[in-house]
Amino acid sequence: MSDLLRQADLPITPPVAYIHGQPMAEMPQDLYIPPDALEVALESFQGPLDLLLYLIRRHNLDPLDIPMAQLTLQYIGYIEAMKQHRMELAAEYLLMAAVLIEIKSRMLLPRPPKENGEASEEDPRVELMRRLLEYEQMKLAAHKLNELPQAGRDFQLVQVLIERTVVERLPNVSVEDLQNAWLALLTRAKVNASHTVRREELSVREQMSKVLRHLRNCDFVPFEQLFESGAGIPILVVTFIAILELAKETLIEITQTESLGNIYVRTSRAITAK
Amino acid sequence: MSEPAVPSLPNEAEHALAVVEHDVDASLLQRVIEAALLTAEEPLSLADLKRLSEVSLENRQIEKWLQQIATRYADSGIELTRVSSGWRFRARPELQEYLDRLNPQKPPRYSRAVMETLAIIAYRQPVTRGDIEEIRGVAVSAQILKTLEGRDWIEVIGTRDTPGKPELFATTQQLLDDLNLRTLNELPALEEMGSLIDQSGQDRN
Amino acid sequence: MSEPAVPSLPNEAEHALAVVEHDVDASLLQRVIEAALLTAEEPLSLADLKRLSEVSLENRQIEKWLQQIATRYADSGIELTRVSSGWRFRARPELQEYLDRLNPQKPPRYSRAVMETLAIIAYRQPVTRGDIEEIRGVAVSAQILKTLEGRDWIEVIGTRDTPGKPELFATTQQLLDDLNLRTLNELPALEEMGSLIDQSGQDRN
Repeated sequence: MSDLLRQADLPITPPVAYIHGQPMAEMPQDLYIPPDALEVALESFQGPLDLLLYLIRRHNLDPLDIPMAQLTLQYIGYIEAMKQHRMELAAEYLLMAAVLIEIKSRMLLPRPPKENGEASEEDPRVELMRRLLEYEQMKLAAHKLNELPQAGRDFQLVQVLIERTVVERLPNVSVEDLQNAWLALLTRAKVNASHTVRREELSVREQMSKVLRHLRNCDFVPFEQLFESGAGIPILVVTFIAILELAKETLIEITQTESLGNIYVRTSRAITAK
Repeated sequence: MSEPAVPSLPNEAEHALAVVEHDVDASLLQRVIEAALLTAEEPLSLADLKRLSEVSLENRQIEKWLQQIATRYADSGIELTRVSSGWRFRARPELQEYLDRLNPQKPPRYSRAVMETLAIIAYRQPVTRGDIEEIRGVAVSAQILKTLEGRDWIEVIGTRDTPGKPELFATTQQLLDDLNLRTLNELPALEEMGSLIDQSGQDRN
Repeated sequence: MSEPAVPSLPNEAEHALAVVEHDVDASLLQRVIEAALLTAEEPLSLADLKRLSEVSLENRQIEKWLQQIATRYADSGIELTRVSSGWRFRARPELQEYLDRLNPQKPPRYSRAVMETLAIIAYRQPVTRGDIEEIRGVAVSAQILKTLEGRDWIEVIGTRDTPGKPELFATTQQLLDDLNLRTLNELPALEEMGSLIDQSGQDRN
């Protein structure tokens, strides 16, 4: 990370080096580079394009009309000096030297005459110039981008707390949930084939629970009290079936002390409790 | 924000100037304090707030500003509150339900075991834990039954007269209310449900 | 905040009541929107804001409220701004020097290598690592790309259909949000390099 952050805030034309802590804005004219400056020099350039741009700008050269000889000499002077100080030269710097020499040599050679008489061979500097200008454009853009106010660095974001009151949220259950749960049971029952889901009137089951609730905490309850008066015949029938079912499941005890006498109902627990 | 009238002093002009300058600073500092409170992750103490200003401020001055800020937010969606470690803004608690719509927490769900147990009790009541275990094919933990009793959805309505006197569970009126049903009969009929999964041919009703 | 005069309607009393009720809701919703914007971690889009209300709202209505909220904060230490992914409050940048006194730690400024890489991705997207290296004339370290990806400023949006299927990088909404911009168009314009060259003799050394 420190590597990435080190060169923060460099101006567009960075100091090329720091000698004894003092920024050195320009490379010395005579190409003599103090050894301790050179180490930083390479690092303060972003690469050969950056170095070439620096040389061009420093000598007020027009990139559209680069005097190749001068530029190439300077550039090679730099990397020679770097080599003398046994610096690891990045491949890009060496490659660029080759490119420069190639361009220079092509410019020195006489141009072969074109067949139709038009001397239209592209200037070998064009591609280099294009790259230099494109790089410089991005270099400037990067600088401006870095100057834009950044959240957290140049302005703070508002974030007010939401103090969530801790309300325990209880799950909601829908009829569909219940249905799905039962479907899951059915599916499993198929696999197990051990449980029979038989058709049954749910109202009977409901009524069975009601009767048991009624009997809870009571001893004997008169049979007729288990029927809700005025509830309608269907309910009465269901209640009756429920009582029979409860008796069948030995959940209740039905007693009649004499024939045609009162019928009493109690939970079987009451019996065993005695 | 109107200041109380300034008592007249010997050099009125000079004094007026001082007041103006002071007001400019005060309004700036008040805005700085406001921004700090709105951007801080933690409550800000008076000591924190003092660090915002180059000139040293008195507690009373800062507290007065805090009062003014609080007043300005009286009609807004947030409020300035004082907590043990200092001052901070918070969303008004009564707006929480609306704000929760932005970040809906996933509604909690009951486990399959809980739902199946509830379904068995609903459809087969009254049933004992043993009955439930027989149908589900696995043990039913006490926790499951406690969960359902805690919701007041099931209750013990008696015991079965068999060894161990197992408790009989049934569903409650509360469950019907919560499911928006009048009677258990309004639950989907079992045979209808069977048809939903009967693709295997091995059907059972 | 004054409403336009209400055209008279047959049943004036009933209508007046409806307006009052509507206003109450509107004022509540406006406070909810304000609170949501002040508490949100991320900018809120119109779609987000709509989720705050049970009744469906029109964009124009919400935008009107946003304007009113923005106006109310005109004299405060914070401001409502519109960025790429929506609306959000920020402390006024001119107060930053004061707020820095509370929080001396700031996010890093990035090196030229990182910023040049970011610029190339921003202005030339979508680009591969090879494209970036071609423009910069040097290798782009994986660390640089990781740094930018870690900031959520760039992302891989696909691969180019050439040998090796190099990944294509583009900038994210997060970058625009962090720079308080709405669109890439609001990035600083690229220098016209032709004109730059004309002056280069004078103002560079």
